[in-house]
This record gives sequence, C-alpha cells and structure tokens, in this order.
Amino acid sequence: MDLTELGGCLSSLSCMVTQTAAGLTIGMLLFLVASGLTLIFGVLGIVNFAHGSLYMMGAYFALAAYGVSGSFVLAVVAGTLGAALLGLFMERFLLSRIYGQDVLMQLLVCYAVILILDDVVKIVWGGDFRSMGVPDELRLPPFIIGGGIVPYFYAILFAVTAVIAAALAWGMGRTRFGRIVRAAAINPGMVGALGINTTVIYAAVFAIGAGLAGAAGALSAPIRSVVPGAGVSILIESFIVTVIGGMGSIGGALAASLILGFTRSFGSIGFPLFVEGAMFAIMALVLILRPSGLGGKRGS
Amino acid sequence: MSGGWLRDTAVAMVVLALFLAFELAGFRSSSLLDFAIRFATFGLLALSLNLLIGTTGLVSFGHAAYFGMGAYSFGLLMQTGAWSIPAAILAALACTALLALVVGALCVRLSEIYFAFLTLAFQMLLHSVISSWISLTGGDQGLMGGIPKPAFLGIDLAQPSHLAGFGVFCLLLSTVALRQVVRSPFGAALRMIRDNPDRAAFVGLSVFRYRLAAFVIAGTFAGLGGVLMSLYVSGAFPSFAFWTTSGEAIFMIMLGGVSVFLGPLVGTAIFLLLNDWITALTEHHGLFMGTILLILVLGLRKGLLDFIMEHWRARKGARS
Amino acid sequence: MSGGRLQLQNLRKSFGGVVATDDVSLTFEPGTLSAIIGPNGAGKTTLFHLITGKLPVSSGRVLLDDAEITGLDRRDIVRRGIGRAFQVANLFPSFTVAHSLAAGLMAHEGRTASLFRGFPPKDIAARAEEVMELCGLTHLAATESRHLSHGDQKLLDIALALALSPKVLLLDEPTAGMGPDERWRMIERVHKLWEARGLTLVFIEHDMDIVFRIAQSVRVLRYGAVLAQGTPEEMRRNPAVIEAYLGAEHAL
Amino acid sequence: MSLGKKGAMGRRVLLGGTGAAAITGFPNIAFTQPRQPIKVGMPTILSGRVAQLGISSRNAIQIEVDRFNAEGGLDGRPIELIVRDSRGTPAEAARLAREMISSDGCEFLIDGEPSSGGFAVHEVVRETGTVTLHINSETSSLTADPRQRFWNAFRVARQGIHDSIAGGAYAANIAKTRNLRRWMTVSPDYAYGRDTTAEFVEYLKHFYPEVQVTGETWPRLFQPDYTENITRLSQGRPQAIYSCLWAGDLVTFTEQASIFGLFAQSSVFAVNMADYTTLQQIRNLPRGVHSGNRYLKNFPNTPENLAFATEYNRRFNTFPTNWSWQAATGAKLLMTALRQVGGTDPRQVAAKLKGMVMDSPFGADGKVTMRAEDQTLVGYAIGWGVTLSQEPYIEGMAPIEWSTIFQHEAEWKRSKGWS
Repeated sequence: MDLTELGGCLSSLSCMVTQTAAGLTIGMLLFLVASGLTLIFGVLGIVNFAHGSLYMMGAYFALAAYGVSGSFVLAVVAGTLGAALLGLFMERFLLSRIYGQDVLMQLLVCYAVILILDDVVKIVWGGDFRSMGVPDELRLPPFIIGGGIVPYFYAILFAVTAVIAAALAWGMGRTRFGRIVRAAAINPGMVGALGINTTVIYAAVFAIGAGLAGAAGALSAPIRSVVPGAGVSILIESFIVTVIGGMGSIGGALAASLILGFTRSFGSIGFPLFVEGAMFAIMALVLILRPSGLGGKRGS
Repeated sequence: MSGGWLRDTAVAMVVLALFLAFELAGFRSSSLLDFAIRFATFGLLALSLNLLIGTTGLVSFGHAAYFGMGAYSFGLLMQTGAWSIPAAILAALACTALLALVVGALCVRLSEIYFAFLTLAFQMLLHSVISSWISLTGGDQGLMGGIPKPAFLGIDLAQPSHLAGFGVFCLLLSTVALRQVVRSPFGAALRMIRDNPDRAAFVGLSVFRYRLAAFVIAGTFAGLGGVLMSLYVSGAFPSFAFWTTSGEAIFMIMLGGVSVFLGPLVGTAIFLLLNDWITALTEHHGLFMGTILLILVLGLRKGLLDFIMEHWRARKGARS
Repeated sequence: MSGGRLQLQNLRKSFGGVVATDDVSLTFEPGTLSAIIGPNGAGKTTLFHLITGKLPVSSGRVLLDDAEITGLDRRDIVRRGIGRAFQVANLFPSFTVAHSLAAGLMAHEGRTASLFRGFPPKDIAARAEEVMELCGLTHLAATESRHLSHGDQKLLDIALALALSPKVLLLDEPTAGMGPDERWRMIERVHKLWEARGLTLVFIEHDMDIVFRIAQSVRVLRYGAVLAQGTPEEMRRNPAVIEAYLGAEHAL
Repeated sequence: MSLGKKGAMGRRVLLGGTGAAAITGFPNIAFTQPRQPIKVGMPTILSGRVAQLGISSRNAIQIEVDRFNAEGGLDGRPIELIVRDSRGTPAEAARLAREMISSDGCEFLIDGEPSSGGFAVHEVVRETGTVTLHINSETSSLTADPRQRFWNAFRVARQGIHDSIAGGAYAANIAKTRNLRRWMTVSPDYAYGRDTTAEFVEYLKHFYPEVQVTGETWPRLFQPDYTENITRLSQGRPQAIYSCLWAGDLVTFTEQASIFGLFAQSSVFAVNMADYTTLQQIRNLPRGVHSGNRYLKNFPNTPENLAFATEYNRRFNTFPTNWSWQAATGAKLLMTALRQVGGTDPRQVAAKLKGMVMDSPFGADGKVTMRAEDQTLVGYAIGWGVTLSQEPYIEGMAPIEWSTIFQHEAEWKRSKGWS
C-alpha cells in the first residue's frame, strides 16, 4: 500500500490527467468486449465463454488487413466485420443447436471453440506473438495537458470507443431493432408472438456482440501483442465487468468497465500489489450487497 | 439399504486385490503404473465434479481450484518434514474443504450462469495468488525440491508401484464414498435440488445448505486428486489450478456421461487415452480435442454412457 | 390428523405501484373445504404465494392456529403445516413416484442430512406407499415423474403436498388443463382425501360446476380484494358476484 | 531396449481394447534389430503462448541430429528424436517424460521445458536415472542447490544468476558514467520476474552502491495491457528503468511505453530485448535500450555463429532464439559424449559429460564447459549492448568477463549456503 503516493497523485494535476486518461482508455476498450458479452447474455441467455477468442480473432483479422492494405481504418473494419461474421457462424451452426439446454452444453461448445480457434490461429498466423505497431500516421507526439501525458493514439482510441458506445446506446434506445432486442431480452416468447423472427434477432445480436469484441481486438492491436490464447485474460475481466454491472445491462457494463479502468490506473499508484485483488474484491462486494449487479434488475 | 454400501466396498476390494495381485505377480509395466496413477488422479477430479454437475446440477467451471489447493497444501506440509503422509493428506483435505466452504458460500446462491463463471473467476484468483506468492509457492516454477515421501505402514510412495496401488486405493475408496453420498438421503436431497430447487424448498430443504455441502464434499475429493497429482509429479504447479484443468475435467465428464455414476471414470479413461494418442500424433492438440468435443456435444448432446444407457433403456422399453 | 385454522388479516402486497393483494382478511376454519374464485388476475395465486412465504407480504398477517407465520422462511411455513400444490405440476422429473414421495417426506422431517443410510429407508418407503394408495398412484410407483401423464403429474403434485401431513392444504387449480372426465375423477379424489385426512382444504378453481358441487364455502376475489364470501348458494345469489364473475349461467 | 518395446506394445494393444492380457506385454523379438536407433525424447512446449520457443528448440536440435546421422551416427546407429507437446503444463511434461522413457524406450532426454515443466521432468529422471539435459530452464536453483543435484541431470542453458551478475556489472558501469541513481523496475509478477529482478538489483547496488530503487511495478504474466504500469513509471520519473519482461509482453510494453515517451524520459535496461523474435516484432524499436544478449548472429561475432544462424534461417525461414542455441549446444554435448564413450551406457555418458569442454559457436571464447561441480553450462557468450532501430538491431555488445561472474557466483552460493 502506498496511499501517500496516491494522495500525492490525486492532488497533482499532471498525475490526475495522465491516470484519468489511462483509466478511461483501458475502461472503454474493456467496455467494448464486455458490452458484447452482456448483450448476448441479455438477449440469448447464453454466456459466451468464447468471447475472448472473438476479441483475439478481431486482432488477427486486423493484423492481416493491415498487412495487405496498410490502412488502420480498414484494419479495424476488417477486425470488426471478421469477428462479427465468425460470431454469426458460431451462433448459426453451433450455439443455435443447444438453445434451451443447460449451461453445461454452452460451456462445452464454447470450450471447444476456444480450443479450435487457438489452434487455427496458430496454423494460419504461426504460434508466435505478432505485433502491428502504432501506424506511422498516428504516431504523433502525446498531448500534454496540465503537465500530464495523454498519448495521441490513446486519445483516438477513446474517441472511437466513445462513438461506438454512443452508437450502441442510440441503437438500443431509439431504433425499432433496439426496442425489439430489449423486448426479446425480457421475454423471448412475446417477441415471437408479435410475428418477429427471433432467429434473425438472435443471429444479429450475436453478430453485433462478436463484432464489438472484434472491434476491441482490432483497435488495441497496435499497442498490444497479438498471440494465440490472448482472449483468456480479457475474458476474465469482462466477466468481472458483467458481474459488477449486472448481466444484460449495457449501462451497468459501462459503469463497471470505467470502475475497473480507474481501479487499474489509480490502483497501480496507490496499491500496486493489490490491483488484481481489488478487482475481485469489488466483485465480491457487489455480489454480497447487490447480487444482480449495479444495473441489473432485482429479483429476476 | 446399507447393503448397497457393503456390496460396493466388496467390489472395490476385489478390484484393488486384482490390481495388487497383478503387480505382485510381476505383470507390471511402468506405462500401466503411470496410467493407473493418472487415472486415479483425474478420475477423482472428474468424479467429484460430477457430484456437482450431475447430481446437484451446479455447473462449476472452477473445480481445478480445489485440485490445486489439495496439491499445494499437501506439498507444503510434506516439505516441512514434520508430517507423515496420512496426516498431511488429512490436513490438506481440511484446507481444501475450508477453501471450498468460503468460495461456495459466495457462489452457491447464484443462478447457474453466474455460478459457472464466478467459480471460474475465483479459480483464476487462486491461480494468480499461487503465481505471485513466490516465497510460499515458488510461483510459476511450482513447489521445488520434490516432495518427500517417507514410508508409512510399509507403503513407500517413492516407488511407482506403491504409488499406483495407493492411487487406485484412494480412487476406489472415494468412489465407494461418493456413491454412498449419491445414494444416501443426502444425495436424494441433492437430486431434488437439481431437479427443482423451488419445490425442494417447499418440501422443507435448505437449498443453500445442501448445495454448499455438496460443493465442499466435491471440493474435498478434488483435493484428494490434487494430493495424488502432487505425489505423482513430486511437486505442485499453478497450472493445477488453471481454468484449462477445469475444462478438461468437464470434458472428461462429457466423454463419459453425467447421469451414470461411473460415467466420469469411463470419460477419464477415454480422455487420457485420447490425450496420449493425440499428443503422440500431432501438436494440434486443441484442434483435434475441440472437434471431438463439438461432435460429441452437438451430435450426441450427452455423454457417451448417457447415450448408450438411453438407447439401452429405449430398446428394453420397446421389447417389454 | 386434523385441520388447522388459517387466518389472513389485512394482507397487502404491491409490486412497485401495482397492488396485487388489497387488504384481504379471510378465515378458513379447521376441517373446512373452501374454494377461491375470481377472474384472471384477481390475485388468487398471489395470495397463495403470500401464505406460503414464496413472496414477502407488504403488510398484514398470516396466522395458523393463532400463531403468526408471516415472514417466516417458506420451509418453516411448510413445517408448521401448510402444504401447497401448484397450478403447473411442480415435480422432481427424474424421481420415480415412490421416490418423490419418500424424498419429500424425508426432507420435510429433516432426515436428509444422513450420509450413511440408504434411500429410501424402510419406514419412509412404507409411508410413501400409504400416500400413493390414498392418491391412487400405487400402480405408477416405479414410473419417473417426467413420464407421467398430465393428470397423474397433477395428482403426484398434490400427493407430494399431502405427504407432508399438512394441516392446511392449498391447491392451485387442481384440474387445470384436464379433460372433463379426468376433471371429475380428480375432484372426487381430492374430495376423498379431504374426508380421509380431515384437513383444511383451500382450492382455486375456474370450473364453477366443480366449485358449487364440492365447496362448503366460496371466497370471491377481484382486483386483489375480497368481493364476497359465503356458501355456494349465497354466492350464486350475490348480484355483485354474478356481475363480476359468474355471469347468468351459474346464477340461481 | 526390448523392455521399453514391451511397454509400447502393451499400450498399443491396450488401446485396441484386447483386454487384460495385453497389460503384461509380449516379448517382441521382431523389434530387436542390431542397428536400432538411439532414441532421444524431448518434451517441450509446442502450443500455447510460448510455442515458438519450443519449436525453435526442436528446430535447432533437428539440425544437430541430422548432421550426426549424416556422419554415420554412433557406429551406424542414428539418433531418433521423439518430440512431444506438453502444452506448458508441468504434469503433462512429467507424464511425457515417463512415457518416453518407459513406453517409447528413450535412453536420453533433452528436456525442452521452461523452469516449471523442467522441475517436473527433473523429478521424474531423478527416479528413473535417465541421462537428461535441461536446455531451457534458467532458474539457478535447478543446479546450484545441491539438494536438486543428481548424477544424471545437466543444465545446458543460461543460468539466472550469471545473467544477473553480468547485467548488474554492465548496468552499474553505465549508471556510474551517467550518474543514474534513481531506478524503477517493471517485471512480470512470477518467480522468474521476481528472482531475476531482485538479483539484478542486488548486483547493480553491489557494483554501484549509490543506486536507489524508488519504485517497482509488477504486471502479471501475459497481462494484455501495461498502460497502468507505464503511467506509474512515468509518474515516478526515474533516471533508469529495469525490466525482465519478455517476448509478447515486452513487445506490448515497448509499444505502449514509446507512445508515452518513456524511452525519452529514462534509460531503459531490458535484459530480454535482444532476441530476434522480439526485436523483429517491435514495429518502432526505440534506439538506445540496453539489453543482454539472448541470441544474436553477430555475438559472438564469429563465422561459426553466423553459419549456424544462416543454416537455421535457410531451413526454417526464421532466426534462432535463445532456446535454439541452448538446444543446439545440448544436442552437441550429448552426441560428443556418445561418440567418446562409444556406447549408450548412462553412467559412462554422464561421466563424460561432467566437466566436458567443447568447441562451440556460442562460447565466449569459442568453447563452452559443462562445469563438473554443479553440472551446469558455463563459458557461453554473455554480454550487453544497445538497441538500434533496424538490423543488426544491437550495437556495441560488451562481453562480460566470466572471471567476474565466477567470483560473484561463488559468493552468492556461499550466501545461500549451497557451497
């Protein structure tokens, strides 16, 4: 514990700026992955244990597209769409066969997908870690705000993830599709009765969730190494986010992602040896005090 | 009704006697001994996990935590040099039961999906504690220096043949015990909770207490598996408590079947043979195992023994 | 074995702003057979939930033989002697009929903590046998619940509640989803059970022929509140009840 | 030999499901041929996050084995290499080691596991008495701790303590000339990271007592993101930073640290940077990072070393790794011992290995030594240099004198009570 250091940071503008920016960026990237997970759970009632693998695939698709085109924008698009398509495939050909069966089946199918994707990646891209590197056109000097450092690329990451989050909120709140999806989350039978094809809704939601994970993978490819098995640690953090935020709640996921982001950025100063532990502690606390999570419906 | 228990014990003793007779008669090959030890180890892991999944309806994705806990606490106690093996085993099981009690108390109230991934999360927490608490656990290098195996009651576990015999003994003992658990009134309560927790509460069961008890019992037997594992590799490693170990245990159960008591043991045997065969054949282990798993889950939709039993029952039903 | 007195005093339940049970005060005398009727959404099942502790009450009291049971855990309420069968049969699908009843009995008596005995022990098996006999399920003893016909599932559901020797038995639409013949068989069975055990029986029912044939008294609920209560004849003459629920067909 | 064959036969029949009779195994004379290959087993990691390292060990050994067999093997007996994937799990490594010995009839093991699996294999061969060369375990205690030592196990790899002494000496030199006194460390939170960092700091302070470590941050192994660790470092404003992050983790750290401008702010000493897999993956390799050598084709700058790198690159289209040179050296040592003994008797082979001095492209002065007293490799090339942004990636490699290492290693052993 180094709480004097944390106090020092909280009273220093430069430190506050740097850590806040870092926390926001970490949190927003996490949010992209976790919101997909929570969306899929909310509508399909499925916990996609292979969600981390979709994140990983997004990064690999982005890497491949970047290698061919040299454009980061295309890379992100490729990562998002690639993961979305893969998610679509996964939902249509694998998960849709086990709807209505118990969690064990979901777990096993997802476990199999993790095993297979890790190996496929190894066969196609090699077992070694890969790195995209920050594209030259985005490699600009960091912003210095009040003495604090905000890397240029992080600012871009934050802007893009914020736009995606806003689009998601708008899509869920204001569009017909969003209303149907929310209705489906509450009562799948009702939506079917209204003559809306739940099959299409399920597939679309899974593809969107997968696409969000893919987008996070693609966006972070320049600054994180891309490696088979990269999905697992992301998956665990996304789980923690979903538990804290409440399963199925996108608003809760946003709040929880930011809480974890700030726990990481400020925790590394105040309690560097307990950052991981703190995340679990927050989760345990939420579970005890409010088992359905921050944004979850009570009693369901 | 306790006749079932006595009969099981008798069967177990015959199996053990046969195994030992085989060894004593000199029909031993070290690959058989190795297989016996590994079978005992993972058999315990799978069998105990099925008490949760098959009997109680709790799908835990964090069962390896107790496997790892058993291995580490046993290894650490033995390394102090002050404990005999039986005493250390009992103490290790007590530690494991305690861990299962704490985690279980937090998890068993939750709905099944929350339960699955919270057990997973706590397992990852234990895994990261093991990797970072280097002064105690040796971190990722595991418990170093080997685990002393002082002889007790004429049993010298440093010899593979003794260890295999001991492993088989532990497995048989646990099989009889777990079978009795499933068959007892307590087991009936667990099955009621699995079938319909709501109604179980209406007939007067405390769903929480019974689930927690099942969680602790299952964790403890997984801990015994961990003890055997640490004796086998003469150490303990963080991967024992890693999620992949839990995944493999679920895989084994799926290979065998959840509804037949001995299904997980059949699954363990198939898994180990499959694993050895695939490892010898290719380095694309995940691709093969994953595909087999998918075929099994999407094709049969149940474990092998479940599938066979259902067919057999259906045929019997058709005939009568 | 005899029935107990069940009293509800000023029972209220609201979900958010919606009042589901509105100031309900009812008394069911020991050994009586009463029906609760009312249109869909009148709060009949909610009332059962409140009595059995499945839902917490917002205010008011529930008394069994003058002892308050409000707010107790539903397991304790069962132990005190309130049994309940469900609108949709609520069973243990993988248990045979005999084992369902035996397991229910053991759970009820707190004997399921035993790890060393077999299941079911002989004394319990004998008592399960008795209940099966009483309910006419003996020939299905070895059938798994999930393979029973709809009617037999409902019957087993009642048997399960009955096995726990309740003083008060609440049946939520015992004949729901059955054909006319099956209905009557079922209701005869229920009537016999009531006579045999002498318990206080309360049932929710939509089939008015059944209600007026067997019920000693009838309570009518509407919008969560008690609209009227009395003998079947009184109800069939009560204009409010006729207007709200019965219609001309059942009026006297 | 035939004993092992029996086991293999037994298992195969068992797999076929023919039942209990198979367990006994049948004496199988047909397998016993006069020119049987010498089987060498190698458990290593071929899948998962560090698969590339395992593969690079296998590649290097394959080169040596092919050469040995082309030269006629041991009196016509070729070496047959059996490589299996442990997937990085120690239990699986132990099982593979046992199976290779008892079922496949391997007479020697080249253990390609990192420390965790390496210790598991170590325990297996302690029991079986199989001559074993650990080629990838850098943990000092494996050979330095006398309780871990037995006649048939050897380490042919860097040793953590050697690296730390060399690193400490080098870093102290730089720190003295540039007056770098305020240090921070960022290393992975597991045994290797903790031990290596503690030892580095100890020797850094030993050679330059004015150094102060003002802060440390411990990302977990395979952490996906290092932002919080980097901002922590940048808040601490140290003059120098030490890290023993490696492979993908080091790449991620470097990419993120460079956009925070960390490399402009502080001198960085990253012991594991100078490895081709790492160097080639960092898109924007900062200039001036100090690193110890892992494997470099121009250090030692000899034709033999370059020839090895070229041959490796020709066959596998990548460059060797730190694990490659260790693997090649291990294989070469074993083969030399076999030829010198003229047979495969384990006691004789082990005796020959003990104290063996062998010409090697990876030696500090053209030779490496299997030190008799603790059965570990010494005299390999060890040095530190500074990164460039492109090939040859590292310049100014300064070799560290082995006499310095030996002297401090002896003191270290005494302090641990190991000598």
